[in-house]
Amino acid sequence: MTSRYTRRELMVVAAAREIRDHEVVFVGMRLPLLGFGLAKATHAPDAVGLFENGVIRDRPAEAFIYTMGDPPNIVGAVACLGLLDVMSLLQQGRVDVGFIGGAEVDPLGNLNTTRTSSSGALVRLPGSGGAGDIASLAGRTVLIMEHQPRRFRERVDYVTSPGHFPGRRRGGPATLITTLGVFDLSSGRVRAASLHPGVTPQQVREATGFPIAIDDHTPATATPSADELAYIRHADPEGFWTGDSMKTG
Amino acid sequence: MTSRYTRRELMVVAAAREIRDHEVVFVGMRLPLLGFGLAKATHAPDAVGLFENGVIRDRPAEAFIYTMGDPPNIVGAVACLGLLDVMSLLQQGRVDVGFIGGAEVDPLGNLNTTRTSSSGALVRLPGSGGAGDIASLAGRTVLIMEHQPRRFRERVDYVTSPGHFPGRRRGGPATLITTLGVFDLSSGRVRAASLHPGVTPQQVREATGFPIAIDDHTPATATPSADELAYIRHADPEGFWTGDSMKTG
Amino acid sequence: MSDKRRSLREAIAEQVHDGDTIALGLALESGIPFAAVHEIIRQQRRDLTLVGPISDMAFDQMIAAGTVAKVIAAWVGNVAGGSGYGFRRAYEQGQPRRIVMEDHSNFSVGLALKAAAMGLPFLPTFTGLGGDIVRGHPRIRPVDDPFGGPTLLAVGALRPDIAIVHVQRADPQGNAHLWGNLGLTVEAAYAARRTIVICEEVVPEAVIRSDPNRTVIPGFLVTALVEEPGGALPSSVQGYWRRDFAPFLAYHQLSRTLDGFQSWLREWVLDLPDRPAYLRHMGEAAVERLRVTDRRLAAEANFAP
Amino acid sequence: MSDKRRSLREAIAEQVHDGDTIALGLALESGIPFAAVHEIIRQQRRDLTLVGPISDMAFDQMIAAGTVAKVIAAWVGNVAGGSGYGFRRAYEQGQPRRIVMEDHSNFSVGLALKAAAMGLPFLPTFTGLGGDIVRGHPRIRPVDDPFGGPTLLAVGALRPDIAIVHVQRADPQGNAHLWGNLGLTVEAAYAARRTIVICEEVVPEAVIRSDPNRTVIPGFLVTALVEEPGGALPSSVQGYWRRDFAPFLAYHQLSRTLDGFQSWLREWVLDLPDRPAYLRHMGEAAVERLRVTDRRLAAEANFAP
Repeated sequence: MTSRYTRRELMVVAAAREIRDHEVVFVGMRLPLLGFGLAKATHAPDAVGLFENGVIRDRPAEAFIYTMGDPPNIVGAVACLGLLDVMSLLQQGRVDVGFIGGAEVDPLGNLNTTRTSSSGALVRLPGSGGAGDIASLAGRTVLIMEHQPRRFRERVDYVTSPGHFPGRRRGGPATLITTLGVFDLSSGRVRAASLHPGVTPQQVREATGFPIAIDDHTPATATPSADELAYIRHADPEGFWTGDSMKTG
Repeated sequence: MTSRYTRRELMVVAAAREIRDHEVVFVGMRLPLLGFGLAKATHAPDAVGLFENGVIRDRPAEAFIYTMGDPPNIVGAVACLGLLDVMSLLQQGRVDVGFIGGAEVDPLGNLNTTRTSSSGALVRLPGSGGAGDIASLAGRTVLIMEHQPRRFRERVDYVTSPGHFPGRRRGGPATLITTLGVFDLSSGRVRAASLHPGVTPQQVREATGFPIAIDDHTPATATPSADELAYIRHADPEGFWTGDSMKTG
Repeated sequence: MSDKRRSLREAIAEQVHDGDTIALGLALESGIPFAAVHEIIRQQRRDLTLVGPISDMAFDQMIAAGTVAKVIAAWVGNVAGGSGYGFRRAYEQGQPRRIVMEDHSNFSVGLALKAAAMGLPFLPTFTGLGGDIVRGHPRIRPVDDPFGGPTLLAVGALRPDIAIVHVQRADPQGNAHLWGNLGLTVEAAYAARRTIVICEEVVPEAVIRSDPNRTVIPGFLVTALVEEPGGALPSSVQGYWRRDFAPFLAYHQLSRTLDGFQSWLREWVLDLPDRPAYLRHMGEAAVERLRVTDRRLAAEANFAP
Repeated sequence: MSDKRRSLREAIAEQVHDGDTIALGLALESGIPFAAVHEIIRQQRRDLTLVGPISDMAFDQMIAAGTVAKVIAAWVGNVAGGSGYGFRRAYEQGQPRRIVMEDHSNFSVGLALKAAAMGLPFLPTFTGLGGDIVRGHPRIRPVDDPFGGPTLLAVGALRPDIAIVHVQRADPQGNAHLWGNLGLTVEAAYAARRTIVICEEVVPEAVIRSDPNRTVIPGFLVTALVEEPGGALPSSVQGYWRRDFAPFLAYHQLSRTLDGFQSWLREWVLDLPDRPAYLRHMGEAAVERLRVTDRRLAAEANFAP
């Protein structure tokens, strides 16, 4: 039996499944951080996590953290280096997979977190942070997005985190995890790998600002096990990141 | 009155006088290290010393050290960084003066510590270490040499540590301290600034493998004060570096 | 040795000038020198260029206060809330003034500082290729690999006039111990013409010299030393202060409007003379809730020769 | 987590192969992994390329023992005595075999390792301009400054097959604490395809995690961990072992002749199975004279959140 879960809990489980054992993971905050912890607790006990501020951990922080710089994220770290040290390891090819998100995505997996005029007026977004570096240099990237038409665009206004492009040295977007499904980007096209339980192809097409391949046999995203949910709710007890009005399943 | 002293003690005093207060000094071992300590103890209390292994000190080690890596050189250091950190500060122009020595020198202040055939057969020397970096990047360099004809050559066989050359960005040899005298190299020519007490211009010319300007009014190198000798003998009690058969003065 | 201690007011007055390029917020979310940020606003500096990786709320406050002409950063906003409304108003509407934005990634802004720290005109990198950040970038140009490999990008050196860093402790000459997050603190201190070190406590030199590997900034690079406990709040300082989340969220709400920002500015900056007054305004109970009293000490390291 | 502990014999047998490029002696005069050097000689590796800044006596021993085809270094000799006679015989007379020398300065060999550590084909520098080291150098070429400044030198990346480093302590996964001299230890461990960490003691992971800023090599870069107390003797290890000067001077004297070297080699390497036997051969009194028993502890650093 599976207990009730939120879309975001489902996304955390999908994120965790993108991490293989012994991999070196460039970890973001929020859902990817929970996904890393879940992977460590289940199928990837020997995965190692890097944070762009220089922290290297082989297990999640003991306490809930709101930012990667929070003191509990330093306590119990295996190393606390400089930003350029972890970026050097990333550029060297020592990082297998990195997680990034954005305000807009296009079919090539380009992410925009810099500026957009999609809603008419110019809106300035915070910028790249480390996302552009992870997109450029990681062995592969996993994108995590809210699935909304204005965010899924034929071409993003600004490529903050490059997706697939001719002459890319390494990596590129492998998987896109959204509030509606999991999509394969590895071919440079967006192909539905699974839709979350209760989500129809029609819903996805309406929520996507570009044509998207969803074949009829697209499976449903595997639902969280009781153990997976138990881990997530232990790690995010208030549902700060995984809370969601839309209960499903 | 001045007590008896050795040529090397005289050279240490001359080295110390090359260091001005508040300067950042790239310190070598042996005589320059003693010179740094003497300068700190006398006219340059705020000088700071960098070592190529990454150690930064604002006073000499408490115990006698044979190499800059000896544990007493770390104890009481203000910082112990990486080799590239101190080299970066050197390349940035944060180092005012550096001390280097060599097996051979020429009138441009080029030093050779790599290989020579001066004595006929090829002789391989240890190499640059950090000397080539100090010669290239310090604000000015002070050279310390045994004054012998085979070491003072019209042109060195190999330029390990570059002296004056066209297009030099910064610095270059300022002073040459030898067992016979102190010489000004700042003009790109060798001019006697002082001869050690009892040394004649004739002796110097015979010991120098190239023409050298020694004007008749060249003063005698200032002799060590009792306090200076006291410091040196405290720092090098066995005369490991400053011992010398030829007593003078 | 010369004693570099100054009050924060003196240090900012002496060392931060209109038009200066200032690096701060270098350890990312922790150790942000908010006390210095507020003092710079009180002293009404103008036309500053701000440099940092992710600035959290500090850059937004300085921009909204009208002190900033240009920002060189990878991310400008409020980590707790996302958007920085002061930054957006300046960038989108020129309120209170137009600002120029030089966009970077964390790696590229770090390499710009590192190049200056190494005394180089540039450092090469592969980051950013294929994206828009590097397209037409004033500080990033293609560079060939002289060994015949693929073309890289050269990130030009960025030398701040001044770096302002917050550390746990330093001796009177400014030899500084920092632990926990480092971020780009070291690179910026090496690169900058002047460095203000703000510390939780000034300690006897013997404390610093007992652990020279912990000295991330040698004193000869430091031009002023300020003892200002709690000077980084509401950001955290490992072993000294927890992160105070409420002010980040409160600022995020208030700063949605210019009026809201002005009321925040009056209450927390303009109407307070200095950081001790800021801490009193927080209230002793609030301050004590944030002060770290537990001890999780680093394992012994013996330096005996 | 996987336990990476091996005996030194196993680690060398598994990870060091004929023809490998090996970086060692990276902290300069301290922490030289002599136990590993002697084990490599005992296991008769051949055609090695040695990489390091100033190698002190270690490179000379490996060269004289015939294990080395090429040396990439800034200085090869014996810091106590000057010339390395084994190096000279090989370079000048091809005894016991010819070696190729790639001369560097400390900075340029460091930049070569740093470039590989950063995943770059080269790093630019101004060091060496006007000198003979860089003239016709296989790894150093001119590079233009794309921002219009003067031409620099590009030092090409050097990626060792293996780095061998000696540290004070590490946990079973190889997360390594090192203090005192660092030299190029970090750059080499990042750059190398494989890294053997040799430590004075394997400690519980809690010890390492209590001070993550002291972890200079994260365990995921470490391919083998060897607990070998005294494995760096006669070089020093801060807080554990003093430098033993006599063996450097004795080797300097003996190695003047090939016979002298052979007698040294038999006595201190070939006739001893391992490092514990080496320490026994030194004699307990000699070993105890070198062991650091005083304590000069690093000042407390509190990591409590």
